[in-house]
Amino acid sequence: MATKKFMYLNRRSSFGTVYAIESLEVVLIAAAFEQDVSLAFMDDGVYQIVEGQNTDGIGMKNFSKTFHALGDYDINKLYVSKESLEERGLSESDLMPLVYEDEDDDWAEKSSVKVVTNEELKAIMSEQDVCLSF
Amino acid sequence: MKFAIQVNEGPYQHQASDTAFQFAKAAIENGHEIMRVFFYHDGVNNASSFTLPPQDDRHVVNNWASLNIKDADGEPELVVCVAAALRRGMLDESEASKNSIEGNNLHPAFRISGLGQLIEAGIQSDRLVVFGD
Amino acid sequence: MLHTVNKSSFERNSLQSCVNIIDDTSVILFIEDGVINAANNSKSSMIADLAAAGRVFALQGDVEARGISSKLADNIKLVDYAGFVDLVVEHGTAVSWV
Amino acid sequence: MAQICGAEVDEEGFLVDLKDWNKDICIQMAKDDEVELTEEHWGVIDFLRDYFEEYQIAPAVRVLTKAIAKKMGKDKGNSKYLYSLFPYGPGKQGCRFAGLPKPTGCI
Repeated sequence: MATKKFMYLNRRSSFGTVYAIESLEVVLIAAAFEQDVSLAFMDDGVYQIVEGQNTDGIGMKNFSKTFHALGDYDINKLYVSKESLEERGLSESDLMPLVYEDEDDDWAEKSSVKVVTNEELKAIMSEQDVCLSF
Repeated sequence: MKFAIQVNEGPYQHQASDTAFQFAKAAIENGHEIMRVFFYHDGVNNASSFTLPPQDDRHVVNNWASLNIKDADGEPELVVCVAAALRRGMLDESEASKNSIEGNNLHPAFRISGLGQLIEAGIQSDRLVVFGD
Repeated sequence: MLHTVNKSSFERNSLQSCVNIIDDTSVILFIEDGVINAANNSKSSMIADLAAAGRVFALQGDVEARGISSKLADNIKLVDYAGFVDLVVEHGTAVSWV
Repeated sequence: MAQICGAEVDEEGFLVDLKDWNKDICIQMAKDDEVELTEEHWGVIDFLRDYFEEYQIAPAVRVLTKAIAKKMGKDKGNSKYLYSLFPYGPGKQGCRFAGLPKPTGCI
């Protein structure tokens, strides 16, 4: 099967609507298709991977924990908009430490999260074959 | 050209499924192929055979059915995501009986399947276009 | 690339986010409530340069439905649904700013 | 609705309320399937429960085999081994015994 570049564009926060969790469900399934997968977090989407989410008070599933499994699924390109973080008074240190083990580098643990500027994101997006927006 | 379409919103609440339908219709009329329409999120509600709009309103579900989007074997290529559908009470006969629920509401022009069908559509089509909120 | 925007800038920041990362060869198509961005208003400067370069389109049916045909900003190109299909064919990957 | 050790299960034998899970239920489910639980079964069941607790999802079989290989050794990290323990599949039968949600059949 041909390999295409798939980008998942996440622009909404986690719990106000269903889009974030149903996006993650697609990503987990997509992993089985061995395509080139990357996730972009822009606008309020950056809140999806902020550290310290606790859903005990709202009776909903805390699926933020599931992002930690993405490395096992060989999904390790998570691009976060620097501008979106800054607008919201956030920085990289507010994000969950999401990692993967690099098969080509003696299974060294590496960060899956990369904070990128709009200019960098522009270049990454231009390379995509399919963009799924949530 | 071979198109795939993803519809993320239910009918009547949001214009997305109307726009997606008009797009699909125009594509077919201009000689293109719609290889699959994938209904996700509240978009699964586009497949309800229980839909009864007033007579002076468009019938979104029948509109989709009228496009007659099928594969070479005659299987519907209006595909409803199973996980999203079960969450929202959209069932075909087999899901209903599997879960001991009486009645089912999936319009026969549609079929229920997994999210893999969306990824596959992205791989096999020339263009995938998303319609949503 | 073809970027579709279906939200008014008075309601959401979709257009701003799109404009922030659109590359030099891509075009924008306004659909649904996104056509409000095609009207001449206090936010029109966001797209003035792109429109002047012939890179901003609006879906005619949505423009007419919202009664803004006579109020369009400069250099907006109108397309019907067949024109929408042509834009997707011509510009490759479609990005929806939903 | 059918019950196992007082806990409700659905038509396919999955727990209706995941919080009901305990070892007795697990043992009874295995008995009904004519599977005798060994230390090796418990190794996988504990792993599945820990994984779900940590990540809020049941691992895909491919991810499960990789993780088992890492934790319990290469000879065990393959689907042949997992199917020898759970003849109806580690995803379906293993998750049912472990009190994880029913897979949504999303592929």
